[in-house]
Amino acid sequence: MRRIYMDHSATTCVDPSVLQKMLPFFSEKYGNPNSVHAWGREVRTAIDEARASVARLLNAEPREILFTGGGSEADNLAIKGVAESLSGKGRHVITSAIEHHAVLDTVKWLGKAGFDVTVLPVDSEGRVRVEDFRAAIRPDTILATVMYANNEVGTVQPIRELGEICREKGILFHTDAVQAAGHLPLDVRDLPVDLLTMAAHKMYGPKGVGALYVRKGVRIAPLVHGGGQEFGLRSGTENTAGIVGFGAAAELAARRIANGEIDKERRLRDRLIDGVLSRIEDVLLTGHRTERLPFHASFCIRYIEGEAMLLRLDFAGIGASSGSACTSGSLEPSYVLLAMGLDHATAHGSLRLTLGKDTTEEDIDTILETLPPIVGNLRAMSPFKKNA
Amino acid sequence: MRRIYMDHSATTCVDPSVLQKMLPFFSEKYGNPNSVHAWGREVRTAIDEARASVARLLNAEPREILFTGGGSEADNLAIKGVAESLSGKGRHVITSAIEHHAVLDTVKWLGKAGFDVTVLPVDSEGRVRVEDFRAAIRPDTILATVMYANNEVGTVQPIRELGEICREKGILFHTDAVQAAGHLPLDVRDLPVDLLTMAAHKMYGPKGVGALYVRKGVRIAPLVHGGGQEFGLRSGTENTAGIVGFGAAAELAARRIANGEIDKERRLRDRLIDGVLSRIEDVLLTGHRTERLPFHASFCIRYIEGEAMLLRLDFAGIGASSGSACTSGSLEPSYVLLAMGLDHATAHGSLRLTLGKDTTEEDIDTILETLPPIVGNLRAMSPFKKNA
Amino acid sequence: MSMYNEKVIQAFMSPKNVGAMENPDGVGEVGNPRCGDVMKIYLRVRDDRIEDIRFETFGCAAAIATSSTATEMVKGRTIEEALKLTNRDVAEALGGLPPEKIHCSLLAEEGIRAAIEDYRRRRQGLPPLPPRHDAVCHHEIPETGEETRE
Amino acid sequence: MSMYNEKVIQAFMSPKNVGAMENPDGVGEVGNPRCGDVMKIYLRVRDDRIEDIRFETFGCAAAIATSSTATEMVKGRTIEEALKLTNRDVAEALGGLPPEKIHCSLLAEEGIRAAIEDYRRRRQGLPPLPPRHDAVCHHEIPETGEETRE
Ligand SMILES: Cc1ncc(COP(=O)(O)O)c(C=O)c1O
Ligand SMILES: Cc1ncc(COP(=O)(O)O)c(C=O)c1O
Repeated sequence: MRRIYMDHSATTCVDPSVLQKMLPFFSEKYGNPNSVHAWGREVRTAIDEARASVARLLNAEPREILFTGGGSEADNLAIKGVAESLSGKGRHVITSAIEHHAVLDTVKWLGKAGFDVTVLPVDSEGRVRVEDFRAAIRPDTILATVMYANNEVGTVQPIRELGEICREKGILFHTDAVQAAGHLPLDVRDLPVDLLTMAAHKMYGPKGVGALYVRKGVRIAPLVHGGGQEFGLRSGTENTAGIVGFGAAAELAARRIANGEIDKERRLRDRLIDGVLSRIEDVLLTGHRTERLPFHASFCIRYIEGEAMLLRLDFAGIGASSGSACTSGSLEPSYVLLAMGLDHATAHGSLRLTLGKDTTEEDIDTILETLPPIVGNLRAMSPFKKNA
Repeated sequence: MRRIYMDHSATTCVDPSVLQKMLPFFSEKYGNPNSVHAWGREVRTAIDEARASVARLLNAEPREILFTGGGSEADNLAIKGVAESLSGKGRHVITSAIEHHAVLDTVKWLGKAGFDVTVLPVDSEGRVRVEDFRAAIRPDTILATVMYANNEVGTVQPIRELGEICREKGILFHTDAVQAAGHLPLDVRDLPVDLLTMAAHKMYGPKGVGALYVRKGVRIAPLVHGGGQEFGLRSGTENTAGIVGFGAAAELAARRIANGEIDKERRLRDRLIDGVLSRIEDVLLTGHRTERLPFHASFCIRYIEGEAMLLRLDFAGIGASSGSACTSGSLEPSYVLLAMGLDHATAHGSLRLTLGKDTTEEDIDTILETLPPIVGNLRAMSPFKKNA
Repeated sequence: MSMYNEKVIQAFMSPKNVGAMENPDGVGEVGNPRCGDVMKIYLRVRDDRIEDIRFETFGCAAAIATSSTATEMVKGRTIEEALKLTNRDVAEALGGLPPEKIHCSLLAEEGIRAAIEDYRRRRQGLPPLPPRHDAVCHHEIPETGEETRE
Repeated sequence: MSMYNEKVIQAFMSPKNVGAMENPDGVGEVGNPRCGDVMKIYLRVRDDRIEDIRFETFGCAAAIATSSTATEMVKGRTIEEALKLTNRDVAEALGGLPPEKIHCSLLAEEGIRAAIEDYRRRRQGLPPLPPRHDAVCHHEIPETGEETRE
């Protein structure tokens, strides 16, 4: 049985070419990049190169890229870092209801630490309304943080519009681009964002390394104090191999974007979406139909519950995910789907299938063969509706 | 020319056996450990095993080990985490003058955030005086943090005595054991510490992964908010390969300690110390003669400056380090050496040679041949003294 | 999610007693679609003995597995015996459940009790028990931090 | 530490004009051992021209390299020419220095000036210039965060 991994929003494999570049930095080029001697200097050079590669992916300057211990840490650093550095100027922060927990929980933590927080609602497709955003800005607003694209429903936010409002009002704008970076073209010279979060493991790089773009001139406070690495903003001996891997992944992503592979992915995604919608009754696509990540398909399959579907798919060799309650041990269904106005029972039936660079048309067809009988079988057990 | 790396306090190579265990977790077992499907579950198991291995090295329970993005982050988490969780109880924190910046700068940051901070002096061998420590404790003291062993001078602190005082007074005790873990036997069932920091890359594991031991029942607040990984105390997709590598490094360290390899290292260290002291005039050993890390030799070579020595050694194939000003771009010499009462000029001549598991007697002898002429040559240039 | 053991997986993948029943003697419906767990139990009773039992479940793998196992455990038993079934028995029969799934076994116990109550009401000529979809979602609160998300 | 270029390394590894001088015509000593930088310059002057020059330096590789290069640059020059030497000239001759090492080239410039001043004083029968070890450590403040430690 060919196993088909369809959970690339959760994490991706390290591309073999990326791993190849990382390998020398474990047991051979193992120096501490802060050391004076040759062992250290060769590693410092490699880190500089990786920083330049990640910068290039965003059209940023190397000096504007900080490496962190992951996407969540970069989100925390951006938000707490701005809050600490600008708390004298104001104490109001804006975010959206469908942010990743790394943003939402950080903003809520600020709320407990004496900040005012506005959490904006989203429409039924998961988009923040530009008018709401504009209306939320107050004289004491220092920061707005809205994700580039949502991990559960794939919706891409109107980041340019939101960023332009921030520019106009003179407040800083952070976007969590963990799902988008490496998959959509991003150009910070053109895009009005001040801080932008990335994670290597969502773009065929290693886990445990993230990056924060901080626009030149924007001052933030560090989260991790110490030796002063990463321009004083993220202390700690650098994760050399991880950073080198991130650099290689950024180069790979830039090539893929330049080669138009996004279009290929988008076509396969649409084949999947259309196939699911046409072959299964009482299914709805979650998120925006077109303003969505090119590799992202997400649904609610009515009358059945997500985890049960995942396990059946897993036994059929297909790795999928669900915002379903049960996957997290909580009984609440996805807060993202609820924020989009779905009722609880429907939200419990969520299913996310996220494609990767190696997903083939055959994979999609296999899924389209496999999923309907699983849904049928579980619906046959459901008290709500049978014989779908 | 055989190159001799003598900077194991700065970082170590990843042992090939450790790398071997990590390798499958990049491109094959790449699932997100929080995923329900098979890709995720196999990785979750590997993380559980690594946690158990690290716990075993300390005689802790797996539940007491949190993985972080490095030693510095673990220090920050321990200190800020306790401060946030206990700020209602008191706002006084004790530390020592010779802590690593990851501790010292974090405590100083607390100082700016409304905490009172006592920074204890050390004696000429770099040890905190137990009486000073006891006298510093106040009714509102919530935390003391004193490093297990110092990175610059190798001195091991009287952690048991300090910890016992903390127990008696009912305050939490953190120790930064980044230099000690994996090199000295540590048993948290026996040792009165509540929190203990480790870093994989100082014990033949990978860079970018650290761990914090948090004694059962001790509550700390997280530094990185988000998905709730690591028992809610360190969110973010786990650095799977790094964590697996840490587990493997912990097992390697446990074996090395059990095999008595520390004694071998200590003998080589003493051969180095005795050789340097006998072959070069006007040299002093920094740190304690016996209460020091088994792999750690550090000196001040009078009348010359550290960086110049390092570069000469580097060209002779020997990787060493110095707390010297010039290595960091600052003109102040090591604050550790100054805290031990050395004058500035002497402190500028510091040289650290830290042995590794693969250091041989021949390596030591090569160093003892190489160093004296370099010192002689630089002294010949020095306005202070010639013909050493 | 903690992992399910083999028995749970087996019961989930090949559940017994699945589906609606024509003209049942008692029906119980418990759980709350808000919580992602609804279980409907159908009984056929002869001589105070559960001659046949069926379930329909909307819920996770553990909910389906416990439905299957609980119905198997009471099939052929007297009403009195069936009422003694506890959620602990069900979880034990399954070789244990992850802590955050224990509430599923509670649902199975309650479903069977509700069906029996309905059966008794019908015998007394009372109107059938209405479905109880408004139940408070009862579950073990996971220890802080046990809950992780990607 | 930023890396040194080849020229700096070369000058550091094989410095010219090293060592004390017997009976010099002028001596200048600048820097501060607290800052890890002391430079002593010895001059022999004939017909207002620097016939010979020597240095002794306590300091880092850049301090030694700039001592060597600066002394080379003024050897054989007239006093007037030597006084025109700036730290920028020295840094340029070395193909550039890492930003945090620029202060070292300043020290070389100052050392030579101090030695010339001493030479002039002696010619006027004044007592020799005392060493100036109390100099404020002057250096480029590195940009925040440029400074990292292991
Ligand atoms: C004593 C001590 N504490 C903390 C650290 C910080 O660890 P890391 O650089 O891995 O974050 C180090 C090493 O750099 C250290 O030697
Ligand atoms: C949108 C978004 N933000 C942040 C994160 C957090 O990244 P990490 O888990 O690498 O810390 C993720 C993924 O988990 C994500 O999808």
